[in-house]
Amino acid sequence: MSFPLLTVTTVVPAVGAILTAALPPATNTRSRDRNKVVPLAFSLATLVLACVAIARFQPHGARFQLTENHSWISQFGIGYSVGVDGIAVVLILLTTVLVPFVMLASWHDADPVVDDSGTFERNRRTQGFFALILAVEAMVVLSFEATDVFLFYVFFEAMLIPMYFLIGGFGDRTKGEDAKQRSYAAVKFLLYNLLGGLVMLAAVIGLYTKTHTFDLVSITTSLQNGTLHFSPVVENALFLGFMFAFAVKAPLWPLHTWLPNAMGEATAGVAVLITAVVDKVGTYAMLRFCLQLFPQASKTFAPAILVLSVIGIIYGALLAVGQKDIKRLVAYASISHFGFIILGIFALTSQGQSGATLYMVNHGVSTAAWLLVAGFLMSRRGSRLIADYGGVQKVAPVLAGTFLIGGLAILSLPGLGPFVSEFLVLVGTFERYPALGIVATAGIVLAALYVLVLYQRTMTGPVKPGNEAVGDLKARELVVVAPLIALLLVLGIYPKPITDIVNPSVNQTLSQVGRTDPAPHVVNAIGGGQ
Amino acid sequence: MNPVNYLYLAALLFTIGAVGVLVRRNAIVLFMCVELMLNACNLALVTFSRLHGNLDGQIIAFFTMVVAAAEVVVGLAIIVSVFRTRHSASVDDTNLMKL
Amino acid sequence: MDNLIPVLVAVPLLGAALLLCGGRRLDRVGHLLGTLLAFASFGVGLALFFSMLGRATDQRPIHDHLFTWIPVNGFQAEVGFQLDQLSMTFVLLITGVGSLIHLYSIGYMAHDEKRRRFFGYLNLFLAAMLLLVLADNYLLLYVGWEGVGLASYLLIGFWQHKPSAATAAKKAFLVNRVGDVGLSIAVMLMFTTFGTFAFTPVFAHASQATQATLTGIGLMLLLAACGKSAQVPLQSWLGDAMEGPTPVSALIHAATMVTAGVYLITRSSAIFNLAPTAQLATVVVGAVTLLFGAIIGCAKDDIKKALAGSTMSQIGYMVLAAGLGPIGYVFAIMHLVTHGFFKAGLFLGAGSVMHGMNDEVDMRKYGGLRKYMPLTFVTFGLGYLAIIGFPGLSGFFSKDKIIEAAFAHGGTEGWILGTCAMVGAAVTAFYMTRVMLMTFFGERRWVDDAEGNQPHPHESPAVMGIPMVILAFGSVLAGGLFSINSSFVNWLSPVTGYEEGHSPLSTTEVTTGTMVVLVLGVGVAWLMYGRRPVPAVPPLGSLLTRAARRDLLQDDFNHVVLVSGGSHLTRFLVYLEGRGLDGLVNGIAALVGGTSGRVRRVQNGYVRSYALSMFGGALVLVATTLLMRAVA
Amino acid sequence: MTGMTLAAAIPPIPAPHIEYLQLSPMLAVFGAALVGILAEAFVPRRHRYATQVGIALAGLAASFGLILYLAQAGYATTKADLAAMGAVAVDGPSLFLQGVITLVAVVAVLQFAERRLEPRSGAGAAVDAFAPEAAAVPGSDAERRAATSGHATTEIYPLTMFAVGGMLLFPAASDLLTMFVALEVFSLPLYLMCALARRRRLLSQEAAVKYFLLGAFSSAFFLFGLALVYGYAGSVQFGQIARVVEGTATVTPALANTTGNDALLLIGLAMLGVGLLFKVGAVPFHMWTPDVYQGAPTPVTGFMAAATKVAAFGAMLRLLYVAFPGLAWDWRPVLWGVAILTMVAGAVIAVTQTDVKRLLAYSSVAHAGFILTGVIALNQHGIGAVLFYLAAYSFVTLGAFAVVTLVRDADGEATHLSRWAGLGRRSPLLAAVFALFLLAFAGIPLTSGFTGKFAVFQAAASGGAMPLVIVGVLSSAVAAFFYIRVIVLMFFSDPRADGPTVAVPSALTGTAIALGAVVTVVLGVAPEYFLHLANQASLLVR
Repeated sequence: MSFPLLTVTTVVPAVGAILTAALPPATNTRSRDRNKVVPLAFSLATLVLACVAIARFQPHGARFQLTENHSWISQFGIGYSVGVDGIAVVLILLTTVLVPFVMLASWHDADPVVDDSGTFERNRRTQGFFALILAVEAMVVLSFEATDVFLFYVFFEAMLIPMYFLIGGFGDRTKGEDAKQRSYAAVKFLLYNLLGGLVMLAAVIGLYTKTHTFDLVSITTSLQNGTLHFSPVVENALFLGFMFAFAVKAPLWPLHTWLPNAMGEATAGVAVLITAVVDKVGTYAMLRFCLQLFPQASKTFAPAILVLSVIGIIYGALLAVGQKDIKRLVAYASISHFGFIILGIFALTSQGQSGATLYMVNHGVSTAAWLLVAGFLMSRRGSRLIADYGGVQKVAPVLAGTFLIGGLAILSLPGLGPFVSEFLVLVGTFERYPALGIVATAGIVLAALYVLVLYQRTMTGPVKPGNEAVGDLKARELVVVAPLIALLLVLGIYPKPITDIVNPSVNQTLSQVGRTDPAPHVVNAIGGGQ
Repeated sequence: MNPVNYLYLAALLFTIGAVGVLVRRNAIVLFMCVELMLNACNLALVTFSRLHGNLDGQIIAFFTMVVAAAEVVVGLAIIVSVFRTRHSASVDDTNLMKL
Repeated sequence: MDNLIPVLVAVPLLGAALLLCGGRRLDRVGHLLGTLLAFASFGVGLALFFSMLGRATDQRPIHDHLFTWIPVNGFQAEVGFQLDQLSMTFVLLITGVGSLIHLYSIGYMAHDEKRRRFFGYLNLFLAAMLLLVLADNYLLLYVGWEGVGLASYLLIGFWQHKPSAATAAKKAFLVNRVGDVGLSIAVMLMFTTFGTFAFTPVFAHASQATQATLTGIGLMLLLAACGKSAQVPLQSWLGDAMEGPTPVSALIHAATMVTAGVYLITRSSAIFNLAPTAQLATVVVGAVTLLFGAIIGCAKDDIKKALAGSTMSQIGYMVLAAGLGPIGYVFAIMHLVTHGFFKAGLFLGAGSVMHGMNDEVDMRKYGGLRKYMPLTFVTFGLGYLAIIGFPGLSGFFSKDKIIEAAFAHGGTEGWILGTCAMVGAAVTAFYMTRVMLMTFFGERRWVDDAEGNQPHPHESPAVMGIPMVILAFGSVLAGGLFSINSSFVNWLSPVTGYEEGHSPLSTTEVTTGTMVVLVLGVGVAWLMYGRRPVPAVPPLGSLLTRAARRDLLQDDFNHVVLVSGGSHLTRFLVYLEGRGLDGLVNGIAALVGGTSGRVRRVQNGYVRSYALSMFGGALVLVATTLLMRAVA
Repeated sequence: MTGMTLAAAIPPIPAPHIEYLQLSPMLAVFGAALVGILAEAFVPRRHRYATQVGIALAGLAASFGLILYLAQAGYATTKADLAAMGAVAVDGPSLFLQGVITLVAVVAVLQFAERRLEPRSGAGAAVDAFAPEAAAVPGSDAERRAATSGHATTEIYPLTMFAVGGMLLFPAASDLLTMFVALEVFSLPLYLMCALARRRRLLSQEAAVKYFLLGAFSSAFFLFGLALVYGYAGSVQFGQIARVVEGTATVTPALANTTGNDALLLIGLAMLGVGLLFKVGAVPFHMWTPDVYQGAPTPVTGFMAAATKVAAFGAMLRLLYVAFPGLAWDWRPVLWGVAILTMVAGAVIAVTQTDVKRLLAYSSVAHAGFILTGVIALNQHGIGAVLFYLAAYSFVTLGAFAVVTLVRDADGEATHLSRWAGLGRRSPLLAAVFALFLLAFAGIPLTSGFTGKFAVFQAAASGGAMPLVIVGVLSSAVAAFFYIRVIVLMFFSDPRADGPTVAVPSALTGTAIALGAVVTVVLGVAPEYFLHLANQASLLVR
């Protein structure tokens, strides 16, 4: 019984959430900052644990490592079994890296109101905010670790609740109509994902009636050695049940409409949490569960899903161009990017899937960088409308510069992380479906369009009235942005460490699905087509 | 005379009682209709008991009467208190709660 | 010695990093640092050049593999450099001209408070451009390719507070993106075909690929080249790119970046040689563009835009040459280099003029400047003579070779292409003469600028003058040097391959031809702008002129079809999103709510109706139970 | 009742053999009830409250202890058998459900005993949620006098005991007559208890009338069904009925002529079904639920909603699984229909409700549908799942209604949803607990509601009722909508100036709510033990 590293990695933030929630309400600035430093410390501790995990991970070792298996609800063959493969461990690292930045970025988003006499509004708003973030982190990490379908499902669903309160409870501090909008967005988020989850529940139950266990490993092995076999009808039905839930979460066109509302109404930090962390669970689950549990069905439905995701790429980008609201623009951009990720997953080539995994990481980091800077800008003006901004680069050059870099990452400029993943995805798709690959490539032009248009409208030109007072980035904000940008550069110039971790897992997944990369038409110039 | 006819009669009574419940307004009458249904059941039980030639049916009938009596006690208590409040025994007046 | 190659790229990159992240504390030394580093990398370039000369021809290309960039199973992207004669040529051009323009900019940007950033961008450009020409595989080339795009975006939009500049920058980046799509598709095609996209193996196995594939790759590469090198149909951005500071126009939009397309095609000679269709497309693009650009050049009154048109047209020549195959590659590159010298010189001259005229760009407000800025006049004049192909100057050698090669292409095509090239030469002579006359000759037509202060034309400081002089020397001598016992051909042919073209016309005939059209062009120009005074306000002019003033309506086309069409599409989609997808969902919700509201009414509060529902339920229950038995 | 023919000569009457030990849990409760009545008669008024609460709790505690003892002694598994001449089955399901019911009753009694919420009477006496003098006409001087003098209807406790006794017997009843009697024994006191609200007495009385009339109506159906089945089988003992249905019983010539007639059997079964479906509140026999739940005093509603469902479903399981397994092919399709109708109607109608208690009523209807899917499963898992679901559900319900009693304004509880706006800002803790209960109702993972739902759906699926599962899943999506709506209202809408106050309860209600919350979380996070228990207890004796 070795040290239960993975369990600890998810328990630490959970405990942190509880402790934070239990902290007494702030009465002065010191106690207020204490209420924020404690959760931050916990998130950093989690990050350390994640680093240990990735250090302990042997890329060419067993399929799942650092595993722990305990019986949970034996009646239904439900176990508490966790373990990570290359994909999971990388995504856990991403999550744990992003959460501290999100916390720092939304440092003042939930501060208690201080009236004129300097007395603090006595409530646990601040603690609640950070506790919820930690709770989400814990659940996300656990759902990345879970190798038991039921365990995954439980936290896949449960994480909706804290997210729901984060979206609905902590938007921009405005009453009245905006508050209504916000709770509408929160409800929409919850209902969409709950519906998806419930459909998945039916599929989960259906799966159990066939397998009588929820343990991913044993199911896949018995699928491999033929002791377990789904009839095509059953397999397709179950696949669709799972896929529906993940496609809502991811989100895949046309199930995406909750995302713009949610991201538009939430604070920038929470929006990042949604798109960069929580939604990744959906795409990850496609890789982990859809492909491994239902290889045949995955192959059957792959073309349809690919078409949807290509539509999503173009559609999302076009709508992003048409937005008037910065956060909604970012949301549609994300929809377009999720299109790429799903494209890579279901192209069923090693380039595609490694690219998709990398893409999840890069999209997380780049969106964080872009949206958080945008958030800093919006927090200065308290407006989300593009039209309210203009000529900011004159008054806040550093802010403008970082915003541009974030944007360039979003449009996947070579040298920055996203380029690598996007190109891998495109190549991976092109190998098998050239037409789709070419259409998807058009997405990179549109990406340039919405990024540069946004930059031009907000940052360039003469300083628009109202923006004269916009200050440049403060120290705290630089601490948030600088590392993210550095990370983008590293990911863009030397992604090898990550690909080395990811590749073996991807190959195993593909071999489970029973797909191999198409060999080059001409004999491979560098010694045989892998 | 064929005992089966008693069954038909019982069914008839039961139906009359049920329909009575549906058509009458006065709570007391409603309640009497329910009693009629119970008695229809008794008749059926006794008949079956006769058919089977065992006593169970008749014994059950006695139980039913007791239960019916108890029901009367409770029922009248409630209906009377309502009557005293509203000065009407029409069940259609008691519809504050709806939808 | 070889491991100096990364240093070439690293030095300016370091400069960019320092200057952009350094913050205000570097403001006072930033420009010097940037220039220094540019020269440093030029020095490294020279060192490498001489060590290359020291080696036997077949020993000259050297490779330097740095590290594995993206390893995914079959997909192995490496970061490795390849320095052969072709890239060497570019290295020297880029770093050489680049350094000079850095030097020039010290003076030109002296009064700009964001000068440090400007030099940062310039260094960034150098690094990206060097990466582009040094990469030993297409993906790494793609990095440099987009890198120069970024630098160009930043520099065109350097004066971001000017909306026009911001727009121009965005336009340039977007149009280039369209080209980039071509490049990335080409790379994908290579990967699926050869399992790799490194130069050596791809070229080695090109012959095994199907004709269709090769044509596809070729056309995609051509599309990329069109984007970067402002060839029809993707040329529209170059004119607007003149919004950038003049040194930028000189370095990026005349001497180096815009010629990257030519480099790409020449580099991919192995593929183009096997794909005649792609080659045909290339020559057509080249021919069309050289006329297109020339015509635009004739109509523009903005000195920089006129020069931009000329650049477009000159690159058209190069592309044409490159499309001709082995008989053309060498001359494409040769013209590229010479053009690098004289066009850079011309732009610097223009910049110097503007510098003296309160940044006035309208040539109709110049006139008679030769007295006030003699040095500029002389250098500009030499560049002018070079570009129109005055015998003995650079342009004469390089351009004539291309015209010859065009004829040598053979058949009707050859005649058509040759004629186009000839006509192009005539028009070139015309519009360059026009520029010359309107700027430096005739009477002064100066007007006060917006602030109402009188322009005081004066010679630019030495720091600006020296580069102009050096470049003038280049424009005069380069061509000659290259042609002395065809040294340039021998230098480059091992990489690009070279065959003697068999022109239906002899060299002398071609030369005479060019001379005739040259004189013709100059003459007409003199008649129109030399003899009569130039009207300060442009006359309406012919239909063609008006069209040419509007870049031959390219932008209008883009606007109508792409811009407004696109915006309509997006607006429609936004509407659809709200009404369609969301509407559907909300509709379902409303439906449930409505049903609920209606069903609720059954709960009407009457005991008897409750009883009724029970009774009915009982009946249904009984009935169905019996029915089940009946059915079963 | 052993059958004896008239023809036989008069033999000595055999004394029936009664297993008092197995019946002791029920006897304890009934005993408590009787003692309670005596106390009502002899104990002076000012001591009655304490005495009655004491007696009730004592009786329940004793009963629960005995149940535990019986379970320990193996009467749930190995020694499970029929008692009292086959009238009562003492087996796993009985003991499990009886245990649940007694616990529910304990919590309910605690709430009945709550006297901190209502303002003190004129005489300064603390009063509870029940009418000072049920007989007095609302608004009359008599009532006012009774109110000021601080009278209390302490009869509520003996009534509760009788109801509980009946409920204990109901799921254990092993012949139709006992079942009928048990049904009436627990129904009649409930009718009365509904009428005893201190505030809004008109509503309370109306609820009582409706509940009573419809209840009597339904029990008439039940009785007629009983008669018909007796006519078919010649016996009301489940085992015997089952044997006759299967045709394994020795058919006397007397039986032969009726046994041939399946119509009797089927109609009888259907009518028995009506009686039971009415009690569980399944569509279309549900229409009493909202009105009664709204009108009855909230503590009673909680008790009713929780305990009645438990008892009724227990009885249904026994009836269908023990007496009529042979007819599964006849009743399953019908129940399919009822289950689907119940789930969908319950969820859909609830969407537009504006009163908390009515909302919970409709949600209970929907839940009846979910439980039915487990009943339909017709396998071991099904029984275990239903048992577990009932346990989980009853505590959530109790907790939810207990919370409702705390949100009050000038004229009693503020049950209109609009009054709950911004409760989360006012008293976050209470709102959070209520949110927890709502999430459990909605079946969000890590709450007992989810585990239960998963269990029944899983059973149904393995029983080949996948379509039911899908309908259930979709309707719970609809249901989720209105639970969420309440949460939104509590947390995201601004509190109203004239909003209700949240009364600070005494330890009694506090315990009730806390217990509800704890059970909800424990059954959600670590259900293993309890599922095990339920599965072990899922063996019905015949």
